[in-house]
Amino acid sequence: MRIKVLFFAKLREVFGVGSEDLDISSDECRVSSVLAQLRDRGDVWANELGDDKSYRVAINQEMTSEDLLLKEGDEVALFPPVTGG
Amino acid sequence: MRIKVLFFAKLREVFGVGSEDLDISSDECRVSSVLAQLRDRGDVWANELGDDKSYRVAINQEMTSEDLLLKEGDEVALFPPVTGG
Amino acid sequence: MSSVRVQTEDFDVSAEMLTLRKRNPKIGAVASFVGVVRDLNDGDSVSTLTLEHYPGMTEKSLEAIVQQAKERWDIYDALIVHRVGTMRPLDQIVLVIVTSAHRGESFQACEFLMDYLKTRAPFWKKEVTPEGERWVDARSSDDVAAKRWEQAK
Amino acid sequence: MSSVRVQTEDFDVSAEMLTLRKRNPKIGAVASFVGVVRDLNDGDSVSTLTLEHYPGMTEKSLEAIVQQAKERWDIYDALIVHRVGTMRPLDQIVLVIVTSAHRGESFQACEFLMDYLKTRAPFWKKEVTPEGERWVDARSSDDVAAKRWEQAK
Repeated sequence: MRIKVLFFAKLREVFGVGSEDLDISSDECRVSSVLAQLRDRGDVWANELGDDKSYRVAINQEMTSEDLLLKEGDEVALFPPVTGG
Repeated sequence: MRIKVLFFAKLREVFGVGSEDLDISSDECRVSSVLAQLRDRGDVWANELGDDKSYRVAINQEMTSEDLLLKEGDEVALFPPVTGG
Repeated sequence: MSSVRVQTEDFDVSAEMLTLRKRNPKIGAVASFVGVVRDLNDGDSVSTLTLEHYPGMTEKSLEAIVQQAKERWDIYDALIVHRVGTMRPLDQIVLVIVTSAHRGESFQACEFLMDYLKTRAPFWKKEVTPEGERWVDARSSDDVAAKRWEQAK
Repeated sequence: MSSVRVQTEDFDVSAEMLTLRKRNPKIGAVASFVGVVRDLNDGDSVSTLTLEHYPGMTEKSLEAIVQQAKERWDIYDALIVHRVGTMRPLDQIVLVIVTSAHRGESFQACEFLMDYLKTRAPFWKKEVTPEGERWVDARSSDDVAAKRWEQAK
């Protein structure tokens, strides 16, 4: 299963990428699976997505704090708390 | 003793006058004395300044609900509740 | 420059904001309010609205209200422009602008200024409707709105 | 016409107000807020501020916030214009305008829109100071401001 992952602001800068397609091996993929797979890359990934860090998750352009089930083609965005206005 | 009395909005229209100099005979003149003297004119004066009517009093351009003592040259204004803005 | 103006001419919100803002690069928030003549009041259509005021006392009372807002909130500046004379539906009547570093103070002070202006500044509205001319009655909801600020804080 | 816009260009408050107001002669109240770039943030001088956003989600989230305001208050219209790209101190960043018959609703909805926008719309600020570039931290006071609206009503 393939999903799209987007990074914004500080995460985009630190990871050096704004967007990537991610292949998920497991059949049941949740937000937590995506985060685990990204953390497994170690280095800045493990660091910035660590439990002590505050970042937000949006699925298909809607913020959520739930560990929702994802489906093929979903757009998952990871970003710092927003600071507009 | 002479004071200046001003009328605004509906009171100005009903009394047919915007401003007049008023001679007060008594030595101690309060707001209530001015009102009494005006009411004594009867007709619209007695009617519009009756106890059942709601109007505001300003002394020297400051609204007050107290029966203050007046002095020579004071400016007393009588007008309906304000409706600006 | 005075922070209150009573005038017959219309005003331009952008221009007034720019004048207030130019003075201070520490401003982060600009809250404003514009009161507009409605074509309907108390169920009747309004063709014109005439604003009468008490020259001298009007300016004094508006300045006193601005002073109170400045003492009460951490704001940089406040402006009140109030028109007098005859206006029509869609015309602007009154403008209040408040500047501050952060938005909470501007919002609060701006609403306070409108609530106090409505109950303390000597303006009176007369409207022309198909039924004829009539003086607009004061609203008890305006007294309630002004009273909030005495309890709060 | 959409009630939200994300753009790099500056905006004119008077022109935006006129566009909103022209549509409805029943409007008696226009409340607005303008956010401005400050020359000082967290003790450091700011030379430029760059706004990044999440195209698509930004517009959706702003439209959802406007929809909430319309459901919650008796207002006629609401407009949000938010700039992105690089700005300097004194530049306008964001504009919110709300129109209604009476002022209480406009004031409340306008403050609500700003509070929700600050915590829910995907914008991020990066500022350049003498110390170098840095991403602006979210403020807990903004979370508190947004939470008020969940309890109130």
